[in-house]
Amino acid sequence: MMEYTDKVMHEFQNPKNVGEIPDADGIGEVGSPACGDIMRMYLKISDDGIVEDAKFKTFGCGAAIATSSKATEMIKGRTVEEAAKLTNSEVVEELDGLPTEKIHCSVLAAQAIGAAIEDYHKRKGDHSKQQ
Amino acid sequence: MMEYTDKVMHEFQNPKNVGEIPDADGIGEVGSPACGDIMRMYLKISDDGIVEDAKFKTFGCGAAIATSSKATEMIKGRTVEEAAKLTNSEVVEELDGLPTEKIHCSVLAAQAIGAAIEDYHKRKGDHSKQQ
Amino acid sequence: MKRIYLDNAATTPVDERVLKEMLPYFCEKFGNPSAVYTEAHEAKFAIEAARLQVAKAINADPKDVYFTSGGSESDNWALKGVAFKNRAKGNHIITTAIEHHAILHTCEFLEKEGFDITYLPVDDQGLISLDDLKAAIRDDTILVSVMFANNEIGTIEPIEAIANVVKEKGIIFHSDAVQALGNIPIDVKKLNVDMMSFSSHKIYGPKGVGALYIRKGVPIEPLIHGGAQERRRRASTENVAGIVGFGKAAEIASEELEDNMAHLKALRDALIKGVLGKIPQVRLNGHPVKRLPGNANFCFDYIEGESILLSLDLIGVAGSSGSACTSGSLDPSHVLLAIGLPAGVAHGSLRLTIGRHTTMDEIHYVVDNLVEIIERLRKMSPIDAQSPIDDAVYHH
Amino acid sequence: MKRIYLDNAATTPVDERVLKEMLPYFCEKFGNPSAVYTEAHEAKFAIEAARLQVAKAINADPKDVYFTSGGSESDNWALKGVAFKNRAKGNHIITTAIEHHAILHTCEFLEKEGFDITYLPVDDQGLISLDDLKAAIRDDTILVSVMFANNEIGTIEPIEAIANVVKEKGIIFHSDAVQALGNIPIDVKKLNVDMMSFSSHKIYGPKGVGALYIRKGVPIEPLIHGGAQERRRRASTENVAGIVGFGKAAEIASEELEDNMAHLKALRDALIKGVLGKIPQVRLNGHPVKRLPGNANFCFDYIEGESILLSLDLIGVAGSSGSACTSGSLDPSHVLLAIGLPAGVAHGSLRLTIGRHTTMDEIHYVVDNLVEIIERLRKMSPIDAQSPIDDAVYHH
Ligand SMILES: Cc1ncc(COP(=O)(O)O)c(C=O)c1O
Ligand SMILES: Cc1ncc(COP(=O)(O)O)c(C=O)c1O
Repeated sequence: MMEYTDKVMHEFQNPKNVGEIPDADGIGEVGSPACGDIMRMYLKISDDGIVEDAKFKTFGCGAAIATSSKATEMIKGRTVEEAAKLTNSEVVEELDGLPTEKIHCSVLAAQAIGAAIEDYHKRKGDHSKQQ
Repeated sequence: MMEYTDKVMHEFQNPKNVGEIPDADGIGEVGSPACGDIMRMYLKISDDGIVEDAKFKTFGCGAAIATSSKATEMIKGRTVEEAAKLTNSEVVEELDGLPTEKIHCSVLAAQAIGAAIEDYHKRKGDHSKQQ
Repeated sequence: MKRIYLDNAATTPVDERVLKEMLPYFCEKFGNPSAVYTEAHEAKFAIEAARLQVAKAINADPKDVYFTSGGSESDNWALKGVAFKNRAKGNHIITTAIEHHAILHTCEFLEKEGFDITYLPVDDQGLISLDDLKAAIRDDTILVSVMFANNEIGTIEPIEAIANVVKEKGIIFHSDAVQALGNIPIDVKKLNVDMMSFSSHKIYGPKGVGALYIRKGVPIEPLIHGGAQERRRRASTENVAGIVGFGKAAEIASEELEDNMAHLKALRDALIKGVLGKIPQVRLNGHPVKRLPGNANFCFDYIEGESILLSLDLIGVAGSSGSACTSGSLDPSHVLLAIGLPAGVAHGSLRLTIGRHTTMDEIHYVVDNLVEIIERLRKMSPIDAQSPIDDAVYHH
Repeated sequence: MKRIYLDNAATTPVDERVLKEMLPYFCEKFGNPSAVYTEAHEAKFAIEAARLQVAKAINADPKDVYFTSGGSESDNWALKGVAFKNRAKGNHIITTAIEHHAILHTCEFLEKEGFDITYLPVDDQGLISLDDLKAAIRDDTILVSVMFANNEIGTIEPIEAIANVVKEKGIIFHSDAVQALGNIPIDVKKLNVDMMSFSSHKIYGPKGVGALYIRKGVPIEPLIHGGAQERRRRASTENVAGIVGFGKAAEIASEELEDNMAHLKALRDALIKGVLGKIPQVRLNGHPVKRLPGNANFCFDYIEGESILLSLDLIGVAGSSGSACTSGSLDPSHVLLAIGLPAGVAHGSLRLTIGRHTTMDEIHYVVDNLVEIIERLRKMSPIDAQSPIDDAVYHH
């Protein structure tokens, strides 16, 4: 089943941005251990709304870890608005694809980023951006 | 299915007593083409009741032909009474056995001899011996 | 004594090219295709490559090819799978009187389970009639199964025409193509079938592997429930080496199909001409033209089939017969009875099926020797043209 | 990198001695075992010799051994065959919550067909209770099926005691012994079972072949209807090479059973000791003593199984997991849930199964590397002893 691409395996073996950001501006968490996947996403966002840093912690399969890593890479330097638009298919594409059964694991990364951004808006009191 | 013994194959290849006896003292026939086996048995019986000659014609499988041949060999020189007692298991034994599915073919030889002896008694008017 | 093998409809030797492909999958590339690790991938890729090979040979979408343990399993699966899954829609199934036992005995089982089966008759050459089929179709008919080519008499049914009749009524159509694969062209899309059964060992592949083509969307219950293999439709750790062998065999069969057909036909026609020309009181069973290129099936009056086979075996020739004595049952071939032969005649049948390796010299040898064998056995027989015996049952 | 294969419960490589026996049956001795001619006899003899080898390995009468296409088919056949044949007597079947999917999904199918199934629970070590069994038996119970040894956690059920309870009530008893064969002694007579399933590829034989032991007199319907093979109980041209391979594998397995068990146990115990001793927050699943000699199954808290497997694969080690992500389903192993593990923990399971070819060096290599892998993955995990997360479902 696990016919991962070389890029997925590389990302799994060398994940970027693992860890926590102690003074994060937004933290998002999705999934549950019962489902076999949890992702916690930490974002550091500059005053002008740029994602300066992103870190993750993931409990999950190879696809979950690889997409967490890749997604954090992809949003760094983006504006919050652009980061919020990241879709799982963009992440999957960057990884040269995922086995069909694994697509559902890849949606978590984008969801976790969305949740972290939501948290960021909430903290800022920016209610208009809350979903 | 046809794991015949060497003796059966030898008998099938070199059947003894094939043919007819034009002035036979008794003729017996059993089986039917629908069942895949017919045996016709001809007996020549001396005045003192000894089987002097036996010949057969058989429509049937290897086991039918081999048992016809062997059975005619076995009764030659026997008294009619002894010949009538020939059982199919004796014939099968002489052939070193038959596959289980083929045992039913071997009963025909003894039956055909029985029918020929019955015919002999009938012709002699010896009704006490009729079955 | 070099043996002459003329029972290619029963089974064929594995082609050396096929065995070569299989060998690495026993001791080295033995991984479980469903697993995560490296060993698993090579096994999985090998299976998918084989699926593609089989799919190409029958012009199917590879996703519609499911591997099984052989033709019998494919037949059982097609019938029981559709029957159990579609019971709510109806319980009537139509098939023919000349199907392989894998179909007929499955139907008998389904009868016990409450299904109603119609067995279409065939004419004296083994063909079903489209009118009979149309007349048999009912509102509660859920499945029609008609074989592509008959294994005994070689008759080829008009599958495309049959499929069109069946599909027009929205009924699922299955065809047992075990004898057709590798011997006549197969295009599942053109033929318009929903399901088709295949077996590897009939086309110089290994025994114990086969396939069922299931067109996407056909509602079917698994026959072997369990693990998630074969897209969750056929459980069990895949027979990787066997599947690889079947794939290669299918590839060769379709690449060499035309040459093979020409070769088989030339030899078959020589065999039929020789036997009909040199031996009296013999008939050819099956259709004269619409027949498998490698199939010849004769009835020799007044003698029994097994004794012909044994005599042939003694001179190095392997053939088969519809005689009861070779079928493990007391009745002669249901196919020969279905084309109207009396039981007594059916017992005297001989099937010789030509294969890729058969030569014209072998055919000549067989014809010449058959003349003597038939003569010798007829001399032993109590029946002949002068004193025929009808089908009455005598003392036993 | 030399690979280290620790998934022997999933499948095993074919033993070289086994392949050697099989080879002549592909291209040369390819005859159809049911035919009349010489080629057929060698095939038939080979099958009967293999039947004897399998029978000897389990102390059965050879006539009671029926060859199938694998463990799944054997399981399907045992359950459906008895269910359909004995419906008039009753429609209740008892099995356990930890059976292989070949049993459980067959039961689900039978439920749709109107049968009533009781799934016995197991304790936290995977054992069923005889009292539960006794309480579950009803007047309309026609079949009980309890596996001999579990494929995931390795727990060995008390089959003889179970059989005695079941047989006393005159009920048919089946046991899936796919994992037991070659790993623990099997004596079908002493165990008093009516039916038992086996699979060749678990004992260094080829894939795609197995057997069902059916004690004489057990009323059972075929699963694959058709030709007269296997004493009319399992149709299809026999997989001769596969059967020959299975026979040889069974012979070797029973001849080398004691040595093999000692070897497996020594390595397994070293593995378990190493893992439990060097890695914190880990548990051993299954029974500490009543377990297969080659089976080790762990749960590592806070991490997921597939990521462990991938990490192991990258250092050359093949293992398996009950994680949903490796099972093709969304739920983690039903066996781990049945022994009471929360789903979150069950996702973090790792099964390492030792085989004939495993060495102590390999075990040490695995233990040492596993320490690092687990540490690394835990560092990535959002959960730990300080901030555990319970099984609530979050945003998705
Ligand atoms: C306990 C058990 N039963 C049945 C099976 C199915 O065997 P197979 O894959 O040969 O069909 C397996 C292995 O997959 C098993 O471990
Ligand atoms: C027409 C037909 N269907 C089904 C089968 C069964 O195939 P297998 O022996 O592979 O199960 C055969 C051959 O035996 C056949 O000729």
